[in-house]
This record gives sequence, structure tokens and C-alpha cells, in this order.
Amino acid sequence: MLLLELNEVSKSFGGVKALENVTAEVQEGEIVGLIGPNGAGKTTLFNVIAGVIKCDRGKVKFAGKDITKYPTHKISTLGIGRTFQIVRPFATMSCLENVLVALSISEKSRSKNERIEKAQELLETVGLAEKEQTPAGNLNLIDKKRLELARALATNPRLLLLDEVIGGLNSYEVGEAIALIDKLRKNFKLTILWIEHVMKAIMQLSDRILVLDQGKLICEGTPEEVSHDARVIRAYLGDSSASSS
Amino acid sequence: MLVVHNVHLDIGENLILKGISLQVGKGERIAVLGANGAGKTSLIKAIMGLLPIKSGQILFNGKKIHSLPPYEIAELGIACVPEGRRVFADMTVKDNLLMGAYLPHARNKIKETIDQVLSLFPILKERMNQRAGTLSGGEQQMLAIGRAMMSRPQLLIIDELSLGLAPVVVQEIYRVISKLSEDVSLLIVEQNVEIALNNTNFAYILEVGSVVRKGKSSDLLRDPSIKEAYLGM
Amino acid sequence: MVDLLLYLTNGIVMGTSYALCALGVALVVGVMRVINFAHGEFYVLAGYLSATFASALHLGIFPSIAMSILCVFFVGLVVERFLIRPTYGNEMYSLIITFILYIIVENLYLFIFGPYPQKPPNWVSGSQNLFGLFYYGNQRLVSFVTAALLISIFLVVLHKTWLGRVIRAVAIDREMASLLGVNPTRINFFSFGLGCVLAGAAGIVLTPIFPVVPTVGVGISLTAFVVVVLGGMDSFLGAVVGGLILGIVENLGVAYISSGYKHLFGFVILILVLFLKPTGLFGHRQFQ
Amino acid sequence: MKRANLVSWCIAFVVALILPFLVSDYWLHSLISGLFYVLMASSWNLIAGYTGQVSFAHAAFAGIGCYTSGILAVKFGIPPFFGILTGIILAALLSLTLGALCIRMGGIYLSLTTLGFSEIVRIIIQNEYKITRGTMGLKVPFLFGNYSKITAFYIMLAAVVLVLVGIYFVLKSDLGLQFRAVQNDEIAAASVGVPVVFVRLTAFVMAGSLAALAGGLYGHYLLLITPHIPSLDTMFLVLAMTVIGGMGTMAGPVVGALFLEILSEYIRVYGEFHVLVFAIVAMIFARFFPQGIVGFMGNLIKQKT
Amino acid sequence: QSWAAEETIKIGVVGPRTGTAAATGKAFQEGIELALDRINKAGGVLGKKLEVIFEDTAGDPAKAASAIEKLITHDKVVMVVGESHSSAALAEIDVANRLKVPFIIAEAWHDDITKKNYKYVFRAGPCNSGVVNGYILGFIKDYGFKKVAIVAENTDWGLGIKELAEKGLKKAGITYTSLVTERKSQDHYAELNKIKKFGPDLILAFVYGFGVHYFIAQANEVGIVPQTALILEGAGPPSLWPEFWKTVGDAGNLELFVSRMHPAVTFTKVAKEFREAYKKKFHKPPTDYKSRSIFDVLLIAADALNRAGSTNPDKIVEALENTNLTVSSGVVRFGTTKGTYAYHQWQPPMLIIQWQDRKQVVVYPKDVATGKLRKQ
Ligand SMILES: Nc1ncnc2c1ncn2[C@@H]1O[C@H](COP(=O)(O)OP(=O)(O)OP(=O)(O)O)[C@@H](O)[C@H]1O
Ligand SMILES: Nc1ncnc2c1ncn2[C@@H]1O[C@H](COP(=O)(O)OP(=O)(O)OP(=O)(O)O)[C@@H](O)[C@H]1O
Ligand SMILES: [Mg+2]
Ligand SMILES: [Mg+2]
Repeated sequence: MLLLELNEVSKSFGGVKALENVTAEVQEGEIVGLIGPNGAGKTTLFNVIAGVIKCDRGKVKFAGKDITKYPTHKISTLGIGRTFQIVRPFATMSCLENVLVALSISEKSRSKNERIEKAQELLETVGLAEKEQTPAGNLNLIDKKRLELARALATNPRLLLLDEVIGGLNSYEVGEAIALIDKLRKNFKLTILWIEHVMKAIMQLSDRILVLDQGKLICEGTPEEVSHDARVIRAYLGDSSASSS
Repeated sequence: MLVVHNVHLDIGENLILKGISLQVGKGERIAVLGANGAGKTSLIKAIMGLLPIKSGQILFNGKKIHSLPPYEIAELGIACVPEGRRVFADMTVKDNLLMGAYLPHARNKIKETIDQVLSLFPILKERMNQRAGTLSGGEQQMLAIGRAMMSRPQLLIIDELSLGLAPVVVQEIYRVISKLSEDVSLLIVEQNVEIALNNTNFAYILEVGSVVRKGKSSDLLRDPSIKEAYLGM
Repeated sequence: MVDLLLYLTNGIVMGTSYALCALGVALVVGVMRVINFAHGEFYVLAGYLSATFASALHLGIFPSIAMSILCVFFVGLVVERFLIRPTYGNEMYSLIITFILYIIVENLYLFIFGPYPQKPPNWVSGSQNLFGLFYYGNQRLVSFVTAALLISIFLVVLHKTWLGRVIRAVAIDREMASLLGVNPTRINFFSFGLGCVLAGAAGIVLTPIFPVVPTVGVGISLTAFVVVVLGGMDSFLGAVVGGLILGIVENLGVAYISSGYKHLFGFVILILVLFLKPTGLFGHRQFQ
Repeated sequence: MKRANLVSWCIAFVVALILPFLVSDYWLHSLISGLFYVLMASSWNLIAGYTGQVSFAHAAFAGIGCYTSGILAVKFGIPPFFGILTGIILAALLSLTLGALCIRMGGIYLSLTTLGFSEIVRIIIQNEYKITRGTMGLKVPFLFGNYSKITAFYIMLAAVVLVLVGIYFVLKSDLGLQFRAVQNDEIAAASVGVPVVFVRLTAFVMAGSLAALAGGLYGHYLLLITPHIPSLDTMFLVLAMTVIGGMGTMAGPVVGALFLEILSEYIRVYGEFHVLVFAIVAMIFARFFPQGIVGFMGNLIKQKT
Repeated sequence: QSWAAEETIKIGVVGPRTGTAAATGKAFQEGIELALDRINKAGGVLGKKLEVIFEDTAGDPAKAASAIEKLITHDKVVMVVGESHSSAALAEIDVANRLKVPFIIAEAWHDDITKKNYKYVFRAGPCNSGVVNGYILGFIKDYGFKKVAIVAENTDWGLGIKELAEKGLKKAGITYTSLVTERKSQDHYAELNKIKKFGPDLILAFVYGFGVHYFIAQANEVGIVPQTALILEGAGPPSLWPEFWKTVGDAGNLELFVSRMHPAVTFTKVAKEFREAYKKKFHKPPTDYKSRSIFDVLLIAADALNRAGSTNPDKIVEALENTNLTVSSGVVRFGTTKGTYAYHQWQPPMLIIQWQDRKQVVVYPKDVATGKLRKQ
């Protein structure tokens, strides 16, 4: 089933065209990688989907509903969870409370104790069980990223947007993270759209990859197809015609 | 001239630079290459005094500069074209250029330098009284380079020189840059590996905060493993 | 018709000094992202000092003005150094600090200068028959010309001199300016002092007409805030136009609605502008 | 709530209960004013301390509360109890409107808009003297029955206890969690589904209504309401009390309000300068102990253990 | 402290020491010192020394109410005197009456203060009706003014006196117009423009405080005063404050004001003594007559206490009702018939004075006039 649909999405900041006519689809159950050079507009695309930024033109549809003009919190309750490239924990609140904030919305009908249990469960899933009372601001970056993940999962998402969750990890940790994401995806029946510049990870885990460059979707396909696409190679290695002088 | 020695740098708990060393000699053109998030911009920010380093040393003409504020580093003769160009959008092109010559030693030779810069980038001459924010991306990049030139630096650092620019423009800018390097040493950060290697003498390749390769640009250009490394396959 | 002309004239005259004062707020907001709640207190300080220097020290009008401005500048620098600098980057904190500062200073004035209005001697006396239609105080006309002149000088300095260029550059992008060799802390320091001087200049120009009492400062600050929001917080031109608009609206309001509501019009405009166009008439940037 | 905390709150409450029998009539007046400021500061803390919005309209809402009820009592003979209720409703509606206008923008814009609103309220009260009696002050009846300070004290105390307990439960509820989330990071809060504007608006309306309650009770105790209640001077006191006590803590505003009120009795000898002394104390706290008395003591205790 | 309390009898004074009318506080302070000197030299009251506690009202009714309450409940004063703002006084009399402590008002003019017929409230000072009907209207008629503009501040006093003046003018068939203004407003051009269009030959300014200075200066700038109209300032002291000439400059020439004191007019022997004592103590002649007003009420209070022979409030009230005392402004006798503002009221004789080349010239009542009214 078609879960997310982007139709000619455009967004510019002053003169910068961060997104230009981006049209793409994500099927339910897929894990889709989003790559592209720095400043390509990947994060902006996430922000548009999540409603943090409103696009200038185009349409975003989620599960058949037009959510282009929805406010962020409503989009979240519809089932889109996300993490942030630059982590944004609720710094003065404990890890448990961070997750409880999300549960207070997504699990309104449940009792307080049930919610606390669920929050503890989620923290355990991402490996933060020991730190549930630690203020989120005191965590190290990796733990903050874990917390982001737990918090996003607590919104009961159908679609999870992950923005560079692996960035900054060493190769051992990357391996662990990949395993975690894979596990979550199965346990929670998630559809995932993720941005990553650790190619190893993205190639290994994604069903499909979208490539953005200067705001335009220049390629999409399986990891295999994408890695052999001329435009993609050019976007990374440069246009050889420019270097001829 | 510039010596970066075993620099470590954290942002929060995240280790961004893990012992980087590099050198820029007089009159050299050096490239720093690497994928997204490798730490190139952070390195430049560290050199310019915008980010504090945790350990290591940064020397410029033998003087330690790693604990100086940016404006003192600029005063020593390092100019920088930062990522995203950062022209003063609400000011005219002319005022932007003049701001480049803020430092006293540059202000004395302002006429001379401005002529020089305008002869390198003739297009700016036509835009002198236009608001910088209304320039196209390429023009803004030229303005940013021109502005940096206005301070008559000994070392010019450019982050993401070709980012967001049309190939023709990139070509044009590199042509100018190569003329520049007669008086100025250059440290250029690029993702566009091929272009960078074609236009520099020596290159360092960064990966997750460390230098993984270094060598003469021409040698690296010929190395097939480089291309591969960059698509991560 | 004659009435309207009088109200317009008075609006423009008053509006010009509003603009002068508001330029100081615009400068400090633009460069430092600080809303100085005590802005009007510098107006009051200049008023008191010029009156004191003229009467107690028997200085002439102009020497006492020059000395007052100098003092205001130094007081501004001291305030920046010890109270504002620790708040950099936290605009709510600076707002709270300057709000408390306003209360302190207002009460200090009461303590030092007493509750009585004080004014420096008029620069000129008498009045003019304007356009052959109505009489208008000479001091007001002279004050208007002075304020207009000061505004022009300020705008010229801002756009044509190194100092102005640097101030604008820091206001647009502090980090970039520092990469070009500008010490932004020093520019903050200086800009705050200059902002205070602008408030002081308005005080100097207006106190011969409206003597100062310890409590007028907050009204001046509020007027200046209304003006910068109206014009756009990051626009100096906006402050000038905003000042004129406010002056005219207030005068028409007083004339045709009620004098008691004089200051209400400004706030109604403030709220409307914030609602309809948060960046103000000439502003681009929204502050967060 | 931690046991030690609960115990200290209970002790404070019991002391408060017997206090009227221990102090002179005159001190009783100070205590009642103190309780009024506890209400004001605690409710202002709800927006400033817990959702990070510096509103300058708090005193204005207190003014709306007391003038609404006062005018209803004077012109239509409506008993203060219903008048205060009407005042609260009016304040809620007005804060809803004002909040809807400016809360989206937040930050400095909220501060400036509320400042403007507060001046508008003051100017209207001062100018519509035919209804409000302007600076002359409106004479209003006592809360109910015959004038008695003891009655006033207990009514105020009851209001304070109710409000504090209410605030405590709000803070412990989902809403409180969301307040803090919004204060920490709006965008992150929105992305987990917290309706940011709604949450801030709720805090704003709650605080506005509570201010109206405080103002109404206080006005009918004073028997005379003047534009001094909705003035920036009152606003300053509320802000100073919260800052000195400690923003973002339950006890902070209570401690701050009582501390300043009692301090004000001792610095009365400075006559016209007592505001100056207040302001200097507030400045010292804001500048050197931004976490306030409560935060400062908390840190001290933490350091010792 | 309790030791001292037994040694003295305490009287409270209420008045503005801060805010826009702080000058009154200063005048009160001077008058209090002189009165204490005089009373204590003559043996004090009830055999003890008299002590005065002066509490600030800041001119704000709410503060005034709590100030008088503090004096009575905390400082345990036996009487309260003073006040110069009607709004504040109207708040204070309720407290005084509720707590049953005699209160003699010196300078709050609103009729309602005594019209309420409170048992414990007296006024030994001007009231609006007395001033308007007894002096201002007579002055207008006698000097043949034809068109009057009234400018009143929006306070109890301003609005009250404006209404009385309107009534009187209407009855006398004199055309008038009235404007209400804010006490604190500074720019009066728009209002003055309206007045100018009306074209009066007299402006009655019922604005207390510095506002009236600005008004006069600006009226001169726009060519009304004294070119086409004279101005009569209805509250007195602001025209006597040192800041007056600094602010209005030459525009103050020919300005008229209501006063209770003039060096050349001495109603009683006490007036002379006051003047001498004042000069001796403060090394300058008295200017603000409110120093003398407070002096007088303190004498009245001391006299009543001595005659009552105790600090019992009801006895004091009785003694006050039987007052027959010569003070600086005349012989005090309080009215005792209930029903009107004249109850517990004593209206002192007033003067209308004109500034002529910076000299005070009494122009009304004509029997005590020291010179002629100058219109140009
Ligand atoms: N709020 C904003 N205001 C102005 N420009 C913006 C804003 N957000 C993003 N941009 C610009 O839009 C472009 C795309 O940015 P975006 O953050 O989406 O890139 P990205 O693909 O996520 O890059 P990265 O790999 O560095 O995270 C950049 O040029 C950026 O400077
Ligand atoms: N403020 C920050 N907080 C946390 N992490 C950061 C911050 N700034 C940068 N980083 C991280 O530091 C690492 C290096 O970033 P840097 O910007 O130096 O890379 P770069 O090589 O310039 O990459 P790019 O090609 O995107 O410009 C990245 O993983 C980035 O996510
Ligand atoms: Mg990104
Ligand atoms: Mg970079």
C-alpha cells in the first residue's frame, strides 16, 4: 500500500532552492534511503514531510490523506515519527519523561502506570534502560540519538523518518545500530525513510534509495542501480568537464 | 606556513576530529577532501578560531593560534570563505568588498586591491551597487572570494568551493583561483574530488575525523581506489 | 483643514524625535538581539544631566549638551559591560535584566534628582506663525530640525562610514564579520553605547519642551518599541518611518478621538502589526 | 512529591492556618498582600517558568479581574463571588484572544504584545473614569458580609492552597509534561505530537484566569481598586518575586512573594526608596543567582550531600 | 520603643511624599516641623510631647487607604491630619471612620469628603463649593469675563470642581466650554487648538501639579495666553513652586491662581508668627501655602486634644465640634448641621492672586486686593 506520496514538492529559502519539484513515493513496509551531497535538501524534505517547514508548492500525502498544510503535531499523531540530525532532546527532563511526553499524546487512553511501563520498554529496546532517570541533557551523543529513536517510536509511528542516526558512530557501533534499526522495523512493523551518509549502512539495509542533489531528485532505485547511476557518480565525484582546465 | 598538528575536537560528546595533522606551505594549493560529515568544515572552523579544539596545536607562521578569537586570527593574515558563502545580504556588493578590507593593513591599500579583485571578477563591477542578497549563487561565491581577497591574506581558506554552482561557474572560479595562488597560499575544501585534485598540488582525504590518505594531487587523481572510497562500496 | 495641518505638523515634529529614540532600539536589537527595557531611562538621564549641567554648573547650552551625551555614552558602556554582556544569546534573560534595571534607574532618579520636573533652558523662545495659519513654538521647530539632522547624520554614518558598515555587517552576520577581523564584542559594546546616545539625543532635543520627571522613561521606551516593531526590528529606515507614522497617528487620535487615549493608539498599532506582519513594515527577519 | 517536600508544605500550611491569631492587625494586612502576590507569582511562573514565555500582561489580567467584579458589584449590585467568577471568565476570554494573536510568534513578540496589551488595559481604565473612576479608584464592597481581615485572610489562603494544589496537579499531569517539553524544545515537542500552540495557549489562559482570581479577591479585600493593580509596578513585583524565589519551581514564587512582602515591611523606613531596594535585590538575584533562592538552596543541599 | 510611646502623643499625617505631587509632601514636612516646635514649646498635648508620623500616599487612593490604616493600627496614632488629594482623602475617610479615629483634612477640596457627614471626619480647609461659589465665580463676574474655557484633570477634585464651575457659569449666563485632560499629559497642542477656536477671555485650569506648567507654557506658544485670554489656575501651589518660572518662563506673567497666603495679607496674628518662624527656620520666605495649611490643622488637633483632656476619639470629636481657635488663616469653627458639605467643614478665606512681573498681586476679593487686575 502506498504510504507516503510526494508530489512536485518545492521549497526555497530566499534565493536558495532547497527542494525543486520532488516527486516520490514510499510503500508501506519499505525501508527507503535518502542520500545526496551536503545541502542537497534532505533535511529540508524531512521537515516538509513532518510539517516543520511548509513547502511553497506541491503536495504531501500520507496514507491517502493530504497533509501538506497540517501542523507538525497533527502529522505526528497521524503516524509519522522522526529523529533530528542535530539532536533535540528535552534536555532538562529525564529520559523516561522524554518518552512519556510522546506517550502522553499517542497513548492518551492508557493509565499512567501503563505508560511508564511502555516507556521503560522502549528505553530498553534502544538500550537506555539504565539511564531512565538521567536528564537527557547529560547523555552523550550516541545515547541522545538512542533517546530520539525511543521518543520517535513512542509516537506509534507507521512511518519513521531517521535523519543521520548513525552519523558519528564507529564501525562497530554502526553495525549495532543497523541491527537495531532492522529489529525495530520488524517488531514495530515500520516503514522507514532515512537519511544517512554512511554508505555501507544505507546500501546494506535499504530496499530502495532516493538521491537528492541541489534540491532535485536525480535518481531512485535499488542500491545496486543507484550506485551505478552516472548522475549519482557525478554528484559525488564531480563533473569531469568542469575540471578540464 | 600553516601547521595543524594532531588536532582533536569535540562537539558535545561527539568526537569530530580525531588527531588531524596537515600543513600548508607558502604558495601551495592544498585540497582537503572527504565525504559529508567527515569533519572538513569543523577543521576549518577550528583553524579560524570558531570552534575550540580539545588538544593539539595550530600554528601560523610559527605562532600558536588555536586559542585566539577569530578576529585576531584574521588579523594575522588568514582569510576564509566559509561554507554557504555568507555574504552580507542586505549590504551592497561594494560594502561587502569594503568589509573585506576591514583590517588596517588592508585598508591602506584598498583602492589597489579592489581594482585587482574586480579585474579577477569583472562581473562584480557591474553589480557594485546591487544588494548582495540578490546575486546568483555563483556571483555570491565570487563575491565571497573577492571579499576574502580584500584583506590581502597570506592564506586563503575556502570551504566547499564548488558547492551549488553550475559547472561553468566552477570552472571559471578555479581559473581565477589558480591565478591567485601566485601571491596567496590556498586551502580548499571540496566534495568534488576530481575537480579539486585537478586544481591543487597536494591533498588530504578525511574520513570520520581522521586523515586517511594524503599525497600529491596528481598521484591521487590516478589512484582508482579513491573513486571507490567515495561511493562507499 | 487648518486644524488638520496643525495636527500633521505636530505629528511630524513629535514623530521625528520618536524616530531618533527608536533608532537606538533598532541598533541594539539589530546588533545584539537585546531589547533594552531601560532604553527610555537614557533619555531621562540626558534630560536631567543637560538641565543640571546648565543650571548647577552654569555651563552654556551646548557645552552642557555635549557633556551630557558623553556621560550617557559612558553609562551605556558600563551597563553593557556589567549587565548586558552576561546575557548574550538569551533574549528573555536580557529582557528581565533590563526590566529590573528600568525600575532601579527610575527610582535612582527620584533619589538623585527629586520628583520635580527639570528642564534645561530653551534654546530659543517665542513662536512662529506657520504657513500664516497657526502659531507654533520655536523650540519645537528647532528641536525638530535638530532631530531630523541627527537622524540624517546617523543614517549617513551607518551607510557611508567604516563604523556604520561594520555595525551593519555585525547585525547581519556576527560570525562572518569576526572572520573578517571584526571584534564583535567590541562592536556590541560600542553599539549599546551608541544606542543609549540616540535615546539621550532624543532626551536632549525634547526636554526643553517636555521637562523630565523620574517616571517618563518607561513611556519613552514603550513608544520606541512600538516604533521599531511598526517599522521592522531590523530596519533603520523602518524606525524612521515608524516614528513619523506613530507621531501623526497619535496627534490625529488626540485631536479627533480623545487626548486621554493618546498612548493607546500606538499599542493598538503595535498589536495589529505584530498580528498582520510580524516583521514590520520594512523588516525582513523575524526574531526568535 | 518527595516526602521531605510534602512535610514542609504541610508545616507551612499549618503555620499559615494559625498565623492570624499570632500577628497584629497590621501584619495581617501584609500577609494578605503576601498571599495575593503568591497567587500572582505562582500563576505567572506557570507561563514564565514552565513554558518560557515572559508575559507582561499578568498584572493587567489581575486588573481585569478586579475591575470586572468591582464594576459589577458597584453598578449592578452583583455579589463579589459572582463578579470574580465573571472576571475570571472575561480574563480567560481575553487571554485566549490575546494568546491566539501572539503566542504563535512567541519570544520577544509575545513580550512586546503583552506589554502593549497591559498598557491598553491601564489606559482604558484610567480614561473611562465614568465607569472605572480612573485614578481615583473604585470603591467596592467586601468579599462578603462584614469587613474582616481574618475572613479575608482565610479566603485568600484557601485560594492559594487550591491554586497551588491545582498547579501541582497540572504540572504532574500530561499537560505539565508537555509544558516542559515545549519549554525545552518546541520543534521536537511538535514532532512527537505535542500541540505546541495549544499547550502554550493553555498555560497563558490558565495564568491569566488565575491572575484575575487573585486580582478579584485582592480588590474586594482592599475595598478600593485603582489602576495601580494593573500597572507595570505590580508586574515588576510579580516578576521580581518569581525571579528571586526561583523560576520554574513550585516553591520559588511562594518563597519569593513572602520574602519580598516581609522585606518590604522592614525597608519601609526607606520610604520612597523601598522600591529601589527591591529592585536592587532583584537585580542581584537575576544577575548572580538566576536560579533564585529555592534553586540556590537546592544546589547547596545537593552539594552537601 | 514602647517606652517612647508612653512619653509622647502621636498624630499621623497623610500626604504625597512621592509621585507627581511630592512637592506637597515637602511643604507638609515644613509645616509639621513648625507646628511641632510651636506646640511642644507651649507644653505639648495632654502634658506629653507631640510626635508626628508622616506616611506617604504617593497620591494613590489605594496606597492612601493602607497608609492611614497603618498609622492607626500599627503606629496607634490618636488622630490623623493632612491629605491634599481628594481621591486619596475619599479613600482615607472610610478607613478613619471605620476605625473611629478623628481625621482632619487640610487640603482635599472635594465636597463629598464632608458631604458624607462622617462623624470622625473634619476639614479645616477649602472645599470646591466654597472656592468656586465664594471666590472664582465672583471674580469672573466682578471683572466682567465673557467667555470661559474650563480645563479639568480627570480626578475627583478636577471633575468635581469643573461641575460646580459649569453650574455657576450657566446660572450667571456666561458662555463656557470644558475639556477634561489627563494629569500627566505633556503635549497640549491639540487641546489648546480646540480652546483657541472657542476664543475665551479666561481659562480656568483645574489641573494640579506640573501638568499645569506645561499647559501654560504651551498656551503661550500657540498665542492664547496672555495674548487673548488670562488663565486662572484653580489649585494654587503649582504656581508657587520654584519650577514654575523655569518651565513657563515669561508665559507665566499675568497668570492668576487661587491661594491662601500672601505676605501682605495677614488675617491673624498667628499668620505673622508663622511667617517669621518659617523664615527663621528655613532661611527663606514661605512659598507653598500648604505648609501653612498643615500647620493650622496640627494646631487645631492639638487644641482639641487638650480640650478633650483624653485621647478618647469621641471626646476628641466633641472637642473639635466646639473648636473656636485662631490659626494663621482665620478663626476656626466647624459647621455642625448635618445634611450638607458644611458639616464638620471650615472654609478658610481665599485669595486670587495674579503674577505681575513676577510679583504676587492680590486681585480678589477686592477688599484685600493689593493691586489691579492686568489683562494685557
Ligand atoms: N531555515 C532555513 N533557512 C534558510 N536556508 C535553509 C534553511 N534550512 C535549510 N536551508 C538551506 O537549504 C539547503 C538544503 O539544506 P538541508 O539542510 O535540507 O540539506 P541536507 O541535504 O540535509 O544537508 P546535510 O547533509 O548537510 O544535512 C541548504 O542550502 C541550506 O542552507
Ligand atoms: N553543532 C553540531 N552538533 C553536533 N554535531 C555536529 C555539529 N556540527 C557538526 N556536527 C557533526 O560533526 C561531523 C563533522 O561535520 P562537518 O560539518 O565538519 O563535516 P564536513 O566534512 O564539513 O561535511 P559536509 O560535507 O557536510 O560539509 C558531522 O558528523 C556532523 O554531523
Ligand atoms: Mg541534513
Ligand atoms: Mg562542510
